[in-house]
Amino acid sequence: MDFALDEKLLARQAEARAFARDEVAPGAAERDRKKEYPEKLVRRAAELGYMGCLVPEKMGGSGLGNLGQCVVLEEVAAACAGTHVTLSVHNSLVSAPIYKYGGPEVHERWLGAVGSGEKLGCYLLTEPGSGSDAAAMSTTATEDGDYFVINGDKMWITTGDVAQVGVVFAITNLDRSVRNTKAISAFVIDFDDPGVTFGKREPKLGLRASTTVAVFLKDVRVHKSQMLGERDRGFSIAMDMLNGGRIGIAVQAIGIARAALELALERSEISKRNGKPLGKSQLARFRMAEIATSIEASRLLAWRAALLRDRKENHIREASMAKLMATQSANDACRRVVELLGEAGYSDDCAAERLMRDCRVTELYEGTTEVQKLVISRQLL
Amino acid sequence: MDFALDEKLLARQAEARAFARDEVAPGAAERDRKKEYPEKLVRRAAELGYMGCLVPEKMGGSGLGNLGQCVVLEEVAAACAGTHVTLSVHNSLVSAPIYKYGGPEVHERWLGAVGSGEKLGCYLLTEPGSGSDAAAMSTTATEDGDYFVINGDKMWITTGDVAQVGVVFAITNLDRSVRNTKAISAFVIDFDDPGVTFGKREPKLGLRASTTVAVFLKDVRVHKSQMLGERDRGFSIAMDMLNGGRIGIAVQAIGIARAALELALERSEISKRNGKPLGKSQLARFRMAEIATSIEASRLLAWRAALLRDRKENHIREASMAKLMATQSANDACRRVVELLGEAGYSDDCAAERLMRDCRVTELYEGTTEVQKLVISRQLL
Amino acid sequence: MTDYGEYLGLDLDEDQKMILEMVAQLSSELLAPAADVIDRDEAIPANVRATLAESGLFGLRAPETFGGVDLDDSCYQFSLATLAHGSASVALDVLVQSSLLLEPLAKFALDDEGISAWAESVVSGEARGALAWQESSNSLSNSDLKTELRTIDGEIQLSGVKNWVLGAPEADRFLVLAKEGDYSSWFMVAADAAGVEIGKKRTRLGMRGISVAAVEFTNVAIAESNRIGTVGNGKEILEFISCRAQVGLVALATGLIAAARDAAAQYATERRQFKRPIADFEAIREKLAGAESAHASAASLLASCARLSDGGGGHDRKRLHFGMAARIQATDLAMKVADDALQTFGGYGYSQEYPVERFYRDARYLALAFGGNDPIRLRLARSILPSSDSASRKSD
Amino acid sequence: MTDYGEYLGLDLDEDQKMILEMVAQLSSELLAPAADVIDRDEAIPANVRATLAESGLFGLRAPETFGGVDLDDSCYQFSLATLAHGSASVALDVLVQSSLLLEPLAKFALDDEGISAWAESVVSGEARGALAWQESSNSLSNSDLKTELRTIDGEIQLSGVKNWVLGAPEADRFLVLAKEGDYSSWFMVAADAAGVEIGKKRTRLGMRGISVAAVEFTNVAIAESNRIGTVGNGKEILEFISCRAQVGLVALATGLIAAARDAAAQYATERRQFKRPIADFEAIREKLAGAESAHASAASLLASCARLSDGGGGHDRKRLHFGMAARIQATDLAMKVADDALQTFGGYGYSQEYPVERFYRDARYLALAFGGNDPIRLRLARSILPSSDSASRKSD
Repeated sequence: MDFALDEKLLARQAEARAFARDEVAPGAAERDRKKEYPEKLVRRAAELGYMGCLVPEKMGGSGLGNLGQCVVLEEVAAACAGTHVTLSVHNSLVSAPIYKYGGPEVHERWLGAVGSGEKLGCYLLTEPGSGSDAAAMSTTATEDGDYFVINGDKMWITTGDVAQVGVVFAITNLDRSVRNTKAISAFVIDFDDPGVTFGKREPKLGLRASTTVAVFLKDVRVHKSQMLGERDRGFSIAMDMLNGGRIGIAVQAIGIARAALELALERSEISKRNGKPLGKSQLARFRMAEIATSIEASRLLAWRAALLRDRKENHIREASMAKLMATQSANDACRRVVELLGEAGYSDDCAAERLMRDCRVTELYEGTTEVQKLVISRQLL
Repeated sequence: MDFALDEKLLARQAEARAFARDEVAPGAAERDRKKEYPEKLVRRAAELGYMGCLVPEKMGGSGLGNLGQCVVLEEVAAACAGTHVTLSVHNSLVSAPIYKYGGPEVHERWLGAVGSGEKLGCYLLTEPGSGSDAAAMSTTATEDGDYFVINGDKMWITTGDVAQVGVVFAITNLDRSVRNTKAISAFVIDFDDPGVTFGKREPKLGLRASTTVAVFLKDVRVHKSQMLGERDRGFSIAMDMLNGGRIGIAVQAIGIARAALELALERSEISKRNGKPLGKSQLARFRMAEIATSIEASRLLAWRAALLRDRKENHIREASMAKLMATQSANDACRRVVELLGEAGYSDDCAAERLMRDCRVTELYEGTTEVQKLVISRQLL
Repeated sequence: MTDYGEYLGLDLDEDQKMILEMVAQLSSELLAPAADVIDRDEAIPANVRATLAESGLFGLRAPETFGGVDLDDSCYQFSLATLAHGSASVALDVLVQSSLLLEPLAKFALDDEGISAWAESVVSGEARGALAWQESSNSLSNSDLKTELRTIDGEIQLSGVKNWVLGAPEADRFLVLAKEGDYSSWFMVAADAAGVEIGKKRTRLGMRGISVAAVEFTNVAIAESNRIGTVGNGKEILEFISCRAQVGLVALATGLIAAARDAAAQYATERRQFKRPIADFEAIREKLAGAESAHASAASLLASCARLSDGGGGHDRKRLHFGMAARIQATDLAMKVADDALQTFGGYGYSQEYPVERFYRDARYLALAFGGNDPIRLRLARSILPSSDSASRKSD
Repeated sequence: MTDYGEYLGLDLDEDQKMILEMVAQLSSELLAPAADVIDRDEAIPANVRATLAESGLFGLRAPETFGGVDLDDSCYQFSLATLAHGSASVALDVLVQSSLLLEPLAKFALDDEGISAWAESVVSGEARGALAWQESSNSLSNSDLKTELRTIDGEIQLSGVKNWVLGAPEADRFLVLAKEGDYSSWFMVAADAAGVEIGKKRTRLGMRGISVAAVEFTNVAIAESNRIGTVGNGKEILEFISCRAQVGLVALATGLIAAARDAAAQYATERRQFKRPIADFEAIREKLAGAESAHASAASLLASCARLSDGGGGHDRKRLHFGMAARIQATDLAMKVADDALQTFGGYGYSQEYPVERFYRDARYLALAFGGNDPIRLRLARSILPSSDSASRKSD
């Protein structure tokens, strides 16, 4: 048993921290205000290998693994959650299934491109009628010789309008007596393929440096070699990826909470309540102690899940526990920091209100808090 | 990084689990009812090495270390918190300082006896006027040649009336201009020394299988070789031991919470609310998922702190964080389980109410919850 | 003891003020000193009950026919809260006898002379009744009712097991809910009737002044004179009792909060640490403020519940709905305040030499009594859903 | 919109009922549809304010001299709650103008004709005022007051910086708290007076219909006619305003809770997952029940606060104390309910196409407004400590 990062990851962490501090953090408030996708930062992240964490080095990635991804992306999340989610989705939900489930053609055509970050990916699972209930999908992929023709609407797609590649889920067994969980397949598609269009950018409470759109697939023709894994077994790929995605969102929450705590600590002398600096108020100090404690507990849960995932051991419960605790406590932390900083925290005077808005989504996507409890309870009972 | 126990500790865990299940759990309800100190169990625990976790094997202990102590004593706590605290105090607060701070005479006379569990120890720090504020002590040890003469009242002493050995703190620098933090020394005393008497057993909300008494020291004469560490430096020994003690109480809370969760799971079919079994109620299931999550997060925090302690690295923050989260969430868990089980949980029908009563003390001793937040906030600000 | 008239600006007349003052005096001079003994001995001493009866407390809500004073609900509920400040067990006893038993009897069996006579003896403290409706734990509905009325050899008999019957060991009579054909009805059954067996008295975490036991009814002969209400109105009476129970729990919560708050405030002023009274520390102040804020909430909820009761007229369902909403909030607050008070005492809070550990134990009962907070939540939610969707109203 | 008369069993006369009905109609037909635009544009449109003024809302608590109707506090506060159900920003605007500005003016400057004339224009909606007391963030006390009155070259001048002044960018006049010798006093200062500079309008998380900015006063000439109240009664007026602000926050919390609850209940009935409306799931029901329970609490607290106000007479300190206790509870509940409502919407809750994210943002203001929950907690605790220990009363 050992709770410490090894030297390699410590070095990566330091590198990521510098990147986040020097390049990501400075523009975060402006990106939020202007709802601006951080194209340059994503390119820089690609150079640093943060877009190929789950792709081995020899195949074009950085081979950081799930644990390494946790370590470096926490730094990005602490600086800008919108930038983080772009990278997190790309790693956990796009490059990971392409690497893990793609055949030789897929690897040849896409793995190097996504692993190096040359191409950005998005994940097309959710539909208007299927949020927490992924099996209630209606997008279809109809076989046509060596091809499938995909039709359907996907929604809440992170970076859907800036990505070049998508991992899309569709029903390949149209026999309605077959349950969707045994009828769905996954495909990789290029976004310049004919038939892929987008809706407007969704106006969101936070995470405004990332884009969220509906993606419409109309007669999108894909070769059968673009299928990931086996036919009709896509649901289990979605479930597998969700576990990785959940760890990614736990890390996002941890990063945001850490930023909130650091902000409160940083302002503990200048910020006052009734004339008393926060740092001299026992109540304020205790609230910071609570936040620090939940951050560390959440991080241990997330890293444990990531390590199990790296080792290909079961981590369904662990991933959901990490997401449950990290996201709930991070939201508490952000709300608390807004309150601690008072009117300043409530306004554009500092990052507190942005952190609070950004953080709220972590309890909603990659499975809501309720879904995490559902998953955990199924592992208990 | 590695979150798994090694094979040796896994074997120790299995052994402890069997001991707890077969020997500790069966009498727990009765001990609670009769307020009965588990003398036989303590002897059995000694045989298994659970009283010398922090004493090396070659010196009469089992050398399990802090992490090993966490692992085996969690099992005992899950079966009977009263038995647990007796062992926890003996290990963390008595055999540990005797080993770590005792000179050759102390080692010769006491280390083997406490490490093997032949003699049971108690810890005499708290006084009527000094709870969270350990420095507000008034017991004195007046120098008299090669001897010190100790006078004072100690209170809330776990196993104070059944122990044979005590680690006692007293003021050795009587110059009142010197702060108590620089005036206290620690000594080992034998309880059959003249001048040691006890008060009545304190009636307590829970933990009734352990005894809690006041201990009165009247002209107790100890040789200067019985001093632990350096003269006037006892406060730092107390602080050091507190860190270990906090990990021990975190583990106690984790064990109790686990027992509560296991009880709820066990009764999830037979226990009903409005005619519906608990296991079929989403609300009940979700509450169990929350409990399971906080148990695992707390355990990771506790084990991390224990491992740091084993490695002699700084773990002040980590120990307090472990205790803070473990004890708060364990109390929530126990209260929740009583509520889930309804009238049955509220009565002697099952262990729920005992677990709830036992658990409550974990937020009070070895530093209250407020003290943990104080400690953590000092590490932050 | 809080002067609720002044605290909440209630418009009380002289009689109401006098009653509340009398109850406050009883609570501080009789109940508070006896509370620990009641808890330890698991019984309310006879002299305490006798004084309560002499003071008319068991008849506060009873009509004159029963020997009561038919008090308005507002004054009644704040009397209960004030009793709970002294001893939660006693307040629970008074709630059960004066409200949960005598109110339905007054409403549904006022003209029955046999009932009136017994009700009078409840008011005078000679008799005690118990409600026997619950079969599985935490049930407010009659959905899992198994106790039933059957005609065997021409005789009508009642059989079944009621669990967790509050006050069963001390009761003279049981008010029993049973299936009668497709519906349910209530029957008054004497504890010494043939076929009634009281189970083992259970030791409980708190509210120990009132015992709990199972009651088994085996072919107990039932005459029409045993019936309370009409054939098949079991659910109506159950809802009535439930509604009164919810409000009563808000009263108990209010009194317990006041007791815990006062104990904590007192201790925080006296106890010194780091050379200052601990009341100087913000972490302690936060708890005290939380207690006061909780008290304002619970008392305000209680005032609303009582105002709705006193408004009279139809709206039974609305009162029940509001009572459930109030009860969830007030009991959750009471549990939190009791926990905070214990924590304020530090290690001393764990000792049975101080009252806060009793508050902590007693308060937990409020969450599971009379339906239980979680089942009540599920039911309350149903009642606020827009009516457009009738499907989801049916389920659960 | 909730009919609070019926919901709480309030004893309302026909006039009161009529006012509440009128406000409910305004809130649902005018405010609710405009709430998103108000939030997005960071301003209340002129036509909305004009309608509010025509309906007499800015004069609800003002005396006839000011052109108001001098409404009782109970009806007033439930009107505010009802407005907050439609738009929290609008309710905050009404609270500030009709209560926090005009009430102290009526109480402390009723006979001043210049003030009356201006107050009339506030009632008619032509003018707006702003309270300028806060210097550091979250302060309800005047302990860190730096703005002061000085005599320079024989002229009395006011200098200092007020931060986070609610409504500053739109205000015609400021009610300014300043040191005057050893005490403090209030002065009315025109926004266009020489030496008054309004800082940058801040973009805020919520309550965006009302802007906030710093106001810097540099050697602003002060005549005796600027004075509100008497020399040195700054603290008395501050406490009066604070007290009214606490109650107003309870009203805003009540309305926000109702809005969030209704949105969540509606969505939970319509949205289907796993082939059922999500209202069928217990985890959703728990949230809905929590919202209803919170609403019962906040509304009951509001009724208590208003009852204490309407009771009139001395007791200012008691009303402030109760208001603080109520405010902590009601605002905490509002924040929780808004969070739960957002969560009920799942991913849709994060979209600005739905109103719940606005409720979530608006609700957070309640915790830090007018003193802030934490500082209020510390102060409230002090007021419940036994009086034996005067030392700890002094500290903090």
